[in-house]
Amino acid sequence: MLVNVLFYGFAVLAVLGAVGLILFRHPMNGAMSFIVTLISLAGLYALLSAKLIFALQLIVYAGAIMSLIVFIIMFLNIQAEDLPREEMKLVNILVGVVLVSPVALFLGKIVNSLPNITADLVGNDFGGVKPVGLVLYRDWLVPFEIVSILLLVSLVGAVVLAGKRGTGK
Amino acid sequence: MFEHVLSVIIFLPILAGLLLLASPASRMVARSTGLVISLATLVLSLDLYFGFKSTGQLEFVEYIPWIKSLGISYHLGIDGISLFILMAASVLLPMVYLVFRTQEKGYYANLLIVQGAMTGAVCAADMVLFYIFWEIMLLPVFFMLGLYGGPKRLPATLKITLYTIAGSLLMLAALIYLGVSYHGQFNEWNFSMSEMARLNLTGRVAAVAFFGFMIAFAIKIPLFPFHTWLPDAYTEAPTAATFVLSAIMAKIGVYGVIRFVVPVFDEQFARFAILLAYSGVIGMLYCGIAAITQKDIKRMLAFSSASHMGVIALGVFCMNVQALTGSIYQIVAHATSTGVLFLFVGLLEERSKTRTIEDLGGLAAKAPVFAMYFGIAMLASVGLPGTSGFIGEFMIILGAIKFNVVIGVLAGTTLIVGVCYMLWMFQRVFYEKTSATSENFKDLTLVEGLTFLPVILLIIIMGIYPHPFLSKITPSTAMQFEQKTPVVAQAPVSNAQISGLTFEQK
Amino acid sequence: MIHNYLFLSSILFCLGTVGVISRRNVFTVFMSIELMLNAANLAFIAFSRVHESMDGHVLAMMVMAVAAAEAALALAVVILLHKHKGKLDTNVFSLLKG
Amino acid sequence: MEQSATYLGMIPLFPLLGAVVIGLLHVFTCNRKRLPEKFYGLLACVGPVLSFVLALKVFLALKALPPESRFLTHNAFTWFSVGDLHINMGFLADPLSCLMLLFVTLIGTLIHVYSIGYMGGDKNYGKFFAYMNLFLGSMLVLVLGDGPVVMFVGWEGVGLCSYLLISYYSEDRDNVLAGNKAFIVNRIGDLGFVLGMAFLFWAVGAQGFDYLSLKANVHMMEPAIALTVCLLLFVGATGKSAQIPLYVWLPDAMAGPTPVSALIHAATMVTAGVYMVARFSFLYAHVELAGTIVAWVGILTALLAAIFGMFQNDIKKILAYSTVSQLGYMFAGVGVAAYSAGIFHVFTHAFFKALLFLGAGSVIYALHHEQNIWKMGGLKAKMPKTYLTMVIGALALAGCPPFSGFFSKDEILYSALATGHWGIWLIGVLVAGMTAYYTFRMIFVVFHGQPRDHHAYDHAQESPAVMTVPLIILAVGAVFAGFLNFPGVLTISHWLEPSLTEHHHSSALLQVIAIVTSIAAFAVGLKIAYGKFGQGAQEPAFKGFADFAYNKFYVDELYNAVFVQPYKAIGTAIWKSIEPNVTDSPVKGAARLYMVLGTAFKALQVGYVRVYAIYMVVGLSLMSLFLSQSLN
Repeated sequence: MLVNVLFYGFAVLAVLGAVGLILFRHPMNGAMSFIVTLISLAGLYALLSAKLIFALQLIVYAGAIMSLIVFIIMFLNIQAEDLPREEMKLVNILVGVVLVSPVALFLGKIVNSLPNITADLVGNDFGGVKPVGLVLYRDWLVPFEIVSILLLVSLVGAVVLAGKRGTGK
Repeated sequence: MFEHVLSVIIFLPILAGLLLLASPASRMVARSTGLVISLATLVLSLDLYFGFKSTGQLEFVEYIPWIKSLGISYHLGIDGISLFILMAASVLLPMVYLVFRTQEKGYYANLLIVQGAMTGAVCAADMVLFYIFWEIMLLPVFFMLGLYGGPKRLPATLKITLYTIAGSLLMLAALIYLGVSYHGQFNEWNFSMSEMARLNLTGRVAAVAFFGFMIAFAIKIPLFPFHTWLPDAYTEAPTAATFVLSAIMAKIGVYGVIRFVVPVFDEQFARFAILLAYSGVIGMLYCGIAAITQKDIKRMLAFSSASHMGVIALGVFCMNVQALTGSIYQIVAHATSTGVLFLFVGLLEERSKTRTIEDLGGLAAKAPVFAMYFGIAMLASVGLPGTSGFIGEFMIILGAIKFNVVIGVLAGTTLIVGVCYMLWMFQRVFYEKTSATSENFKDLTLVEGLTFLPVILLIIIMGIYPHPFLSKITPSTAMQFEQKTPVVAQAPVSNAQISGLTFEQK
Repeated sequence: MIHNYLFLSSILFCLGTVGVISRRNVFTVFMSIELMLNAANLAFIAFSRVHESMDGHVLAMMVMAVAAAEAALALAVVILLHKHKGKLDTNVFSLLKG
Repeated sequence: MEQSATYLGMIPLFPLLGAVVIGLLHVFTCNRKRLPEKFYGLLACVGPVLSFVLALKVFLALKALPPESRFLTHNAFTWFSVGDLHINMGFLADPLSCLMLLFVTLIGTLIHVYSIGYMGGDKNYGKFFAYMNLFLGSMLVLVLGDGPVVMFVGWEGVGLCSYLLISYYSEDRDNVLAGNKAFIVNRIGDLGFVLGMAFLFWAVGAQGFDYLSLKANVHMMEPAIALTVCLLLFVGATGKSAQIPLYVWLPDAMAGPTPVSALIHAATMVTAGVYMVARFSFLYAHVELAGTIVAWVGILTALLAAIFGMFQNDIKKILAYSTVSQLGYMFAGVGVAAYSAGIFHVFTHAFFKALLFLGAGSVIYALHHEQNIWKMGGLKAKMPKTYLTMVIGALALAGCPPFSGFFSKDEILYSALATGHWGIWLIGVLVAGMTAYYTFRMIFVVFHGQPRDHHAYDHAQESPAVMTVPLIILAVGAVFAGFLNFPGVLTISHWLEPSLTEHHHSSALLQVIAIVTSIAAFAVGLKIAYGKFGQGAQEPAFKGFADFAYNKFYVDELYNAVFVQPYKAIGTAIWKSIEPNVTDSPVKGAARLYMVLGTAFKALQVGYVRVYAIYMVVGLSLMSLFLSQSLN
């Protein structure tokens, strides 16, 4: 069963990437690890027959957003002493896991209570550019427009914030 | 008489007040607007009064469904009980505009709003509507006290707000409980007061809800031991706010008890009436005794007002028609006497710049008309026969004796307690030698004299010929007892047996 | 099986939460939030597959757009922070203390 | 069979209207141009005179009726009516109220005339007459009221007027304090009255709450309730008529102008209590114990007041205590169920006590408001008319036959004896002797002997006719009023019979004993007084018991310490400690609770965003834990 093998492979990679993200001290390592997660997720999207999202995940997320982050990390030229000293990192993470475990348990229970169906690949046009585009522009036009405004606003905001000259220092 | 006269009486002042607040009107304009609006309301209410047929049922009913899914409606109507509180508000409030001429715009605007809200609370026949007006009523007082009050106004404002908000929350909770129980028993939503009376409430939760209502009203009345906001608020509030609080708003608390608590919680009421009656009597004695040590004439009147309210509330708790009717009559009498006394003290303060009893003296020689008016209002307040105060007090004592002998005797002491502090004050302020501060005291002007004249005449007419007024009240009060005979009739007997004396009719 | 996708989504979401609350590095916190968004996206796509409707896809796109906007702003803030304080510690933001 | 008479309502209306008119005129002119005194004086006399004329008409109308149906009623309007309680503003004239009516209006008129002279030159002339007219109106309401509630209107009304008139010279704090005392003490009595009415109403009032209905239904009352009602009503009477323990206000009430003392505090208002007990004779006759208590309180008051009266220096105080003492006699009379004797004493007392007060007023007027008898002396020559009339009054008061006081007092003592109340009779005889003593002590000191204050003596002169004519009329009354009830003839007793519930006793032996002892007591008292003061005497220094009595046994001080001070102390305690610390504590507690909670929560607000995120997650986990339970 190629599909199952692929799923478990991507799943393990995604989890490992996420664990790496929260464990690595240097953000650069974390970012690299996170990219692994994102790419594995793209693969999972493909397994779910979401062709367009698969592409977008690779291009926008793994491509654009992560390169922006990596760019900023490098731009700031972070040295080891710039990083916060987190002596208790592992303990913190353990405490975090304990705190979050009920949430995980709860989510698991919810999932269990849902009907389980097979997730075979769907043929025809499901998840293609054209059908998704039709849904987007027919049923989701207003939210789409609002998101465009949001992007514009964040663009302006980013320029304003980052464009500020340092005050003296 | 047109159909929506009650709505007009309610919303005309509210809208005018809001408009005034929004507009950049000058003081003069604000005062004359207030005067015109309140006089218009007075004319409408007089029309209402003479059109009132005293059937005992609600009259001038307006019914418009509002929130249908919850059975809430815009339902107005008045009966003999509410009519008189409405009339007191309409008759007394125009005086404020005539007598106090130099106040801020907001002062007059708030006064208009509070007038409308109070009328609304009195006319509402739907519990939710009542609650809304009840809350609106508090806001203008809050602003008047906080903005235009005396030097210690902020703590007083805080105190009254804490108290009344706490009471309102309890009432809201109890109100929701009632709605839910109604839905449980009749499988539909309804908040109409007359429908609520059909509820059959028993058990511990009902008792808690009963106290939810009772405490909310007890705070407003105020009943001992919920009275501590009163001296501060009455003393610090500007005259008009004190007047509104004492003359009308406190009465709406009593009205609430008669309208909500008695019909809806008949069983709990019969059970706890003795407790409440003691609370009323103790409050009367407590505040009456505290009044005698006051140095500030306004604070003394505040305590006196609380003392009288204890008696008025007692009349409601005695569960017989004489006491209840007396109570309602006393509501009007008290509004005319103590309310007017507060206005007089406001005048006194405006003229002599002091309220300290020690600083005043010999006013009777300087201002005979003022002294005469003040004296008549004071005598009405101590319940002298021939003035309005006697009839109500007499009937309350009569009813209290039937309810429970101990309470009746204690209630009777109001005759003595009131006279002690009033005479003491009258002696120091109006008699004795003229003091330095009152050397240049001016008597009432012609306008002021004529403004107060109707009320002073009313005090005397209500004392000498109360029958026309009572004949409008009694059908409604008698109704209160016709429906509930089984429960109400039982309680007094058991109370009377405790004290070893019974007065059952043969 | 669809349950597996949803379990994975839950695990990733929880890992993201752990990252947010246990790390002090601004970048790591920020990327943990991105991780939570991605976990949500995975759930969207999975449910979309269950119902064979493409609304979930649209929502995933929206989330991506929001993530992009967020990234732009958050990174601008990080730059500012670094400029002013020279640090990448979330504990530097303590203006909320009364 | 009911006889309706509209003019009954007009009797009190005339003086009341007069009061309103005079009062308004005064109020609006007193600080501008004053109206002439004559105008006020004439206006003030119109009301009383008209009332007197109507009272005569009532008398004639009643006389024309057969004795058993001698009553007139008038229902002016329904006063108030709630449930079973129906009160009409109704008036009732029967022989009892007619008698009261006649002498109240007659003496009222005379005193109004007298006041025109006495109050001359006073700046509040109008106010005085307004109050006097108001008083007369209230008194007539009291007398004519057809039920206890209407009577209570008059009852409180006269109390108010008494307060206003005692405080009349209001610039002096003591006068106002005396007024306050009178009003408050009266109010204590009124509490008893109101409670008594309430009990009475719930017992038998439902069938009608006027005297005629009550009288018809009184047999339905349980004895315990009837006794309670009687005693409570009597508390009202002790307040108004100055009996133990509420007599303390009356001596202080002499602070008012002398005509006021004569009209209100001697002749009319203070006898209202006796009138009330007589009015309720149907009730008191029903419960013997109540009557006995009334009689003993009355006779003890008579004794106490007589003791005080023997050691006073102020001429008005002497008369005041003698009034209290005589009121005690009247209560002893009505207490032993001799209602007509009590009322008869009210009637004669009104004449001779008003006469004595007006005479004293005449003396005081002549001496420019000097009231101490030890500053007077030898005025016999200067003021012959006053002297003569006052001696007549004194003889009547002391019970010298054949003056009026003798007959009425003797009637009471005889009734006490006839009903077997030996103790009351003995004390009564003793008090009669003391009365003779202190009355003539006053007469001798004031009019006989040598002048003690020559300056005052030189300026003294007889008062004007407007004052002496009423004195003479009253003196005539004081002499002859007694013959109206001559022993064995009993005109007044028979006249009163339809109104009262009483039995007449006839025992010639006891009658003779009573007369002889009374005369002996008078003679002894007079002789002692003559021996001590007849030839002129100097002011004695009071020592021992006399000092104790001069200070009225320190009863005022006792009341002050037992009632007034604790009352004030409780007030202060409430205001200073209970109010801020106890009853206000919920509000303060609420405020403090919020402060404590606020401090506690402040510790949690560390300011690190991450920590807030942790709180969120904690909340989320807790919610998850809770919600997981509903899922399996």
